[in-house]
Amino acid sequence: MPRKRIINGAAAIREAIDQSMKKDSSVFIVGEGVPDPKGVFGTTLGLRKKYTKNRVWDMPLSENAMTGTVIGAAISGMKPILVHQRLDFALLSLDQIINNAAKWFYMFGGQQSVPLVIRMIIGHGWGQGAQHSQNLQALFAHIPGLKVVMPSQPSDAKGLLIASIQDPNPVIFLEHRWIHNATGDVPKKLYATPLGKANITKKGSDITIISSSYMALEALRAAQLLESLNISAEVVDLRTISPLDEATIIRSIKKTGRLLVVDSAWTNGGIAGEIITRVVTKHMSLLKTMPARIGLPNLPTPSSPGLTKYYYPNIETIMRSVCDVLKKDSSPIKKILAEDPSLAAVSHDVPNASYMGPF
Amino acid sequence: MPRKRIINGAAAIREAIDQSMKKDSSVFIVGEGVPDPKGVFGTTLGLRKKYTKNRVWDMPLSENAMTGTVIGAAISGMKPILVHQRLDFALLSLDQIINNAAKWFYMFGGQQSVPLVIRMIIGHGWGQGAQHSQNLQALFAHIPGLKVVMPSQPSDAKGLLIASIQDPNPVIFLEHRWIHNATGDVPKKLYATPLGKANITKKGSDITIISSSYMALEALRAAQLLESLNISAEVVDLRTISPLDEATIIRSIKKTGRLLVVDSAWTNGGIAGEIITRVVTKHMSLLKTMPARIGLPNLPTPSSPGLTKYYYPNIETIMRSVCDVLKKDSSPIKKILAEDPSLAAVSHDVPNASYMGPF
Amino acid sequence: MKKNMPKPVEGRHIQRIYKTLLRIRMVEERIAEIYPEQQMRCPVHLSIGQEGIAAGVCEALEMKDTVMSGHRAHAHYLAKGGDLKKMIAEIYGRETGCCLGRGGSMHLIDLQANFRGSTPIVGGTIPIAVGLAWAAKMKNEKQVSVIFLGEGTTEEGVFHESLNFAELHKLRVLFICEDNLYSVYTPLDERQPERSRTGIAKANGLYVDSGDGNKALEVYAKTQKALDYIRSDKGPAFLEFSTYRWREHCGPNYDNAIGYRTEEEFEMWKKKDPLVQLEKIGKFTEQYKTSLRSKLDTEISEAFEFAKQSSYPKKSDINPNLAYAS
Amino acid sequence: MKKNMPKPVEGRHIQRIYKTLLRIRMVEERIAEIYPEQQMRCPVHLSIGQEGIAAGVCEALEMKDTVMSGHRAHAHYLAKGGDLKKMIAEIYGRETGCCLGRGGSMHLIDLQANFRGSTPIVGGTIPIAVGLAWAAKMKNEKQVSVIFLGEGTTEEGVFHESLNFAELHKLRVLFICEDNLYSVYTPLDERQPERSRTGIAKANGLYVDSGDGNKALEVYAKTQKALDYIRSDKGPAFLEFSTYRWREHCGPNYDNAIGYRTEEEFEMWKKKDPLVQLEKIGKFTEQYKTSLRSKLDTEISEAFEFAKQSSYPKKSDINPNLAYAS
Ligand SMILES: Cc1ncc(C[n+]2csc(CCOP(=O)(O)OP(=O)(O)O)c2C)c(N)n1
Ligand SMILES: Cc1ncc(C[n+]2csc(CCOP(=O)(O)OP(=O)(O)O)c2C)c(N)n1
Ligand SMILES: [Mg+2]
Ligand SMILES: [Mg+2]
Repeated sequence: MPRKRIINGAAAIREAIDQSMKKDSSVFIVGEGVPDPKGVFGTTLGLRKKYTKNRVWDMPLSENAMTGTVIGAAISGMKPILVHQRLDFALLSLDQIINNAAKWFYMFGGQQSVPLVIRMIIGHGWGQGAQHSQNLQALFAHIPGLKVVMPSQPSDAKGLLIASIQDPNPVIFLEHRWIHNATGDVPKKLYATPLGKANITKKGSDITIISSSYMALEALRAAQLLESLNISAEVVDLRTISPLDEATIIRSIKKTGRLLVVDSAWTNGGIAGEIITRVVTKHMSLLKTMPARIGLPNLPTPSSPGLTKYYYPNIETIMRSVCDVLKKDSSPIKKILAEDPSLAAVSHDVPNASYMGPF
Repeated sequence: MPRKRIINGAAAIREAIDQSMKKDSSVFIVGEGVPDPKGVFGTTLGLRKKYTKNRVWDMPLSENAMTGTVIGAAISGMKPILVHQRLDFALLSLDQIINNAAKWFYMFGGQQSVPLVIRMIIGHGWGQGAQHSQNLQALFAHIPGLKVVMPSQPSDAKGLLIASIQDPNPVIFLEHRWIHNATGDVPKKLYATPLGKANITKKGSDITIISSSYMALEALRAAQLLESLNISAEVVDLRTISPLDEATIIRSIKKTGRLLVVDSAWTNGGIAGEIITRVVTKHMSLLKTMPARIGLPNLPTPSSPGLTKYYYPNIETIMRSVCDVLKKDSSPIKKILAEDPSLAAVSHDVPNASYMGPF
Repeated sequence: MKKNMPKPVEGRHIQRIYKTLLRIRMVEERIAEIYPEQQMRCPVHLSIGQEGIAAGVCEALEMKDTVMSGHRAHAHYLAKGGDLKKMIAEIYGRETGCCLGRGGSMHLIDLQANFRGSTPIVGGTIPIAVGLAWAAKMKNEKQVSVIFLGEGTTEEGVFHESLNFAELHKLRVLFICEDNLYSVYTPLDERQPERSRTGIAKANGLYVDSGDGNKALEVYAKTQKALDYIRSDKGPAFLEFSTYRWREHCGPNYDNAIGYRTEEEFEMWKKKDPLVQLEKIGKFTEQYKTSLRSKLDTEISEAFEFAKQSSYPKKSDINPNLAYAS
Repeated sequence: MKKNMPKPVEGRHIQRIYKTLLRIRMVEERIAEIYPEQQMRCPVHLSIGQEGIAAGVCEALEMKDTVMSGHRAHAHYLAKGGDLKKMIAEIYGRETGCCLGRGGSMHLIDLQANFRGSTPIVGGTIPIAVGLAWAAKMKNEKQVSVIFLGEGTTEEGVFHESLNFAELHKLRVLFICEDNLYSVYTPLDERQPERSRTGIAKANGLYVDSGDGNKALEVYAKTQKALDYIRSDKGPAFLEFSTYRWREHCGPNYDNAIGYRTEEEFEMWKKKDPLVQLEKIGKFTEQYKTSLRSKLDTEISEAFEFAKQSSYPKKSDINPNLAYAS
């Protein structure tokens, strides 16, 4: 067996960009702070030096126009990557994303595709508050013409980003801040992980947990811990929320007969509802019990750690929900969590114990 | 019984604004073309003359800034009504709507509410195409802090708009172009129809059809025609899609055991999925058959009447879906429709036979 | 000779500009005439009265230069050499249209002619046109990207963001602003203070100029000067030309009667008809004019015939997979 | 005496500006000092080095005038008279904070002081501040609405839309732009061409002026002149002041070492410390300075103590109903 190469999500993303730029001279990257010393959480470090100013661009604080300019570049045969350090900033550019990028291909009769990747950082932690932490994947997934990718594992972050760059369509690539810190084995070579294919990260037979991005990591941990309660949960990491991999979802539910969807966004009108609806409008009889969903309470994100503690779903919430769906006693959960050494030290509002703020 | 006063939706909306401005001097209205001779499809005609320039404003083509300015006016104790002749234009202002209007109240500790109504025209017809006809209610309904209203009947258009103006929160008031042309009995006095309460426009026992805005009118027509097939459909007109009137929905399904949701938007990630999810995650056992939904195909809106004919759901689509859910033979539908004189003459892409384009 | 006076425009350019202008006029008048048949089932924004700008600007362009536009795009599309048949078929919603019938009048495109697209969200194509120039710079290509916009469009933030970015990287962008005094029915004084839009572009560092949009030769000459500047990589340019829309904002009719502008104002502008002005300067013979008109008439009739004979797109075009390239 | 030279600032204003400036400096230095304790668990954008602008501008304001700001708002909040305890408690995420702990450092508000709110979406509060002035006009109120913004923020379209609208209706808006050369770590030359932002505001018709933001008295004097103009309803004004942020964009540390700017540049600006410059002009006695510092020190300690003693908000604050007013 080859030696494993353990790197974190940020390094994996950096590598995906680096290798894509190396391979294809039409790829370029632009965003506020892309060439700066912090390099967008480390994901763009060193790129300007390697690929020069002509392919690695900083930009004015003009989200809407810059989205238009990369569309213009994309229909000129380039493959732009546009980066927003927070999804929230991209709300200024929804006109260009929804009215133009998503529709250009169809509305002009399929003559010009828009091979564009827009990376947006989502997530939570460290008191970012209402305007710096939104998880608006549902909004993008509702728009025909866009693809929406939400990786969890570093290896997927790399492979899916490469696939997104190669895809001829506009792809919204959502990176939860905490997947930048997650580590895993990442192959060194350039490889594309196909969009639209979910990944079963843990096999199980009692319940299907569907999730994506950082919540897929939490779901996996929860599922592992549930083993000690003799619960066998299957974890489906969606990877892409548009298009959805309905086949994998249905196959899993056929096996388990139970469904919990875990999302990082507001529950109301979120992607979890879409998944549940796809199941019940086509295969309701597969379900032995009522499906369930977990997401954020329908409330703007507060800043105080005293509040975020109760705002974000976590391993415990997921475990409890699984028990609810299975009508199992959830009282042992507290103890299981208390005894797990890996969960101790870390505060709920940081990705790991070494995190010091303030971004 | 008092004599009926039959007016159309546009006149009802105009009256709601007029009476609100008369009653409350803090109400003002602004939008591109508000004081012009067409008066936003007739809904603002004559207002400037009556209430002067200081309360009836035209505006620059600056959707984002103007949304900010009305937020500023709202936190100054005014009650602004901002109008967009197409929802599509409001995509330029989603930053202000989502980041500021929706969150201001909670994120500043509940000190300042934002009593703001943003009217947006949605709809279809006459080759408007991809950028002039979007029905993005799901997008707004996903955002905590916003209310989303979608009237169908003229009397509701009036009552709900008055309630929206009086509401201390930002309300997205979506007017399907064709409800402007729909006529009905509208009381003359000023009255508020409470937000968040659905309306059962037809009682029935076999199936619940949930809908809103123009599709609620279509659903009602479909339900009436289905009587001749001995199908008794109950039609729930949501009126408000955020907050949703879950109680009325559940009460109806308790009675019928079957559910069809009809929406005017893209199916994927649409509000129909949210409604179905609310039902199946809490009351799945009420359903005797699989729930169903109707919406637009997940595709940008084409312009050609040769295509829109197949793009938009209509009375026939709804009738067929009902038959599907009930596992009834749908073959008589063609004949029923062919024989209905009210459906003859009108082309599918205009609200009525007198419509001449080009807006 | 007055200082800075542009050198006189050569005859062959005058003739070509005239042809272009007349052709646009005749096409749009035909649209207006036939629109009431209700077979062009989409909004149409005619540029009758404003064609001098499209004709003058595009005469100064090279084939490789690109053009983009907004809702009022017929003139720009035709002046850049867009296919007439495909445009009319598009307005008729037919499968032979330039967008296969998916776009209608507000979405025109002809890649052969380097007319790279027009869309009706005000300001929406401005940054895209800037992006074309940015990509050209990255690829070391030399074409100029022209974007047509109305004076109302300069109220959109994205216009200002685009000026900044185009100047920042000295991109080969030519902004052409057509000031027809109105945005729909709203006059300038409800939308903008006393400000000159050229002043704003200039404050951003752009080359600016302005002129009479109803004098097509002036437009041509000023565009040429701006193009010289742009082609020497000194940076983008912004030109504004005053003009007037004769018919209603959207649709085929005259609408002076509805009250947002006066009949006098309209008549005043009509006297400045860019076509008539050019005919005077061109001193074309009656015979030339008649034969040109008749040739164009035939071409236009054929285009309408082509459109009407074409089929509607097939039902299979309503297929979610078509939203994505593969 | 030189023409146009502003009349000398009176002593009591100098003293008040000094107090304000020193207080902001000491508060922010305390934040920087204690931040590593990791009890202020939210991003903080310190304005150390830039306080002269906040202090100078706000001294010229009346109580009824309103102020809004963006991500770097501590100085503006304090200079306008925002409650110190509530600000520190907010940064600590406590229920006694000015937003009940829901906002953190990037959301400050004190309605008593007419500090009407700050939010961290760049440019987001600009049109809201314009809206305050618009509402004032509709209600025939006379206060001025001040909006603080960074030079980077002028790249956002909404800034330009706001200039246009404010001038269109001659609203009582004062735009204060703090030019500290950077947006996060990005220098101006990657974001803007050679352009003066005052030039852009002027092209929109606004009263404009610019000056040295590290000279608080100059800021005060220029603000007064601009306010005279605004208060006579001639229209809005845009002032730009140059300055420099000493510490990292976000957070408590110095960051010259990371490579986006030089130590020399930093040292050069540090020599222009607005506090030191004002101390020289004010010729305050050592005794006065010491006693003021000690008074402020006590006040600040009390504020931090207050914050630390306060409780976190209750779990019941996570309630979807709270998203709506009733
Ligand atoms: C973002 C946006 N806002 C509003 C509209 C509605 N609209 C269509 S054309 C138009 C007028 C634009 O005025 P101008 O730029 O001067 O062009 P003109 O019509 O005069 O040629 C408006 C407001 C739109 N299409 N897009
Ligand atoms: C719309 C938006 N884009 C980007 C950001 C990220 N951001 C936060 S502060 C900042 C710098 C703004 O620069 P400037 O206006 O000069 O203010 P300064 O930080 O220098 O005081 C940026 C880019 C943001 N908060 N909002
Ligand atoms: Mg115009
Ligand atoms: Mg700055």
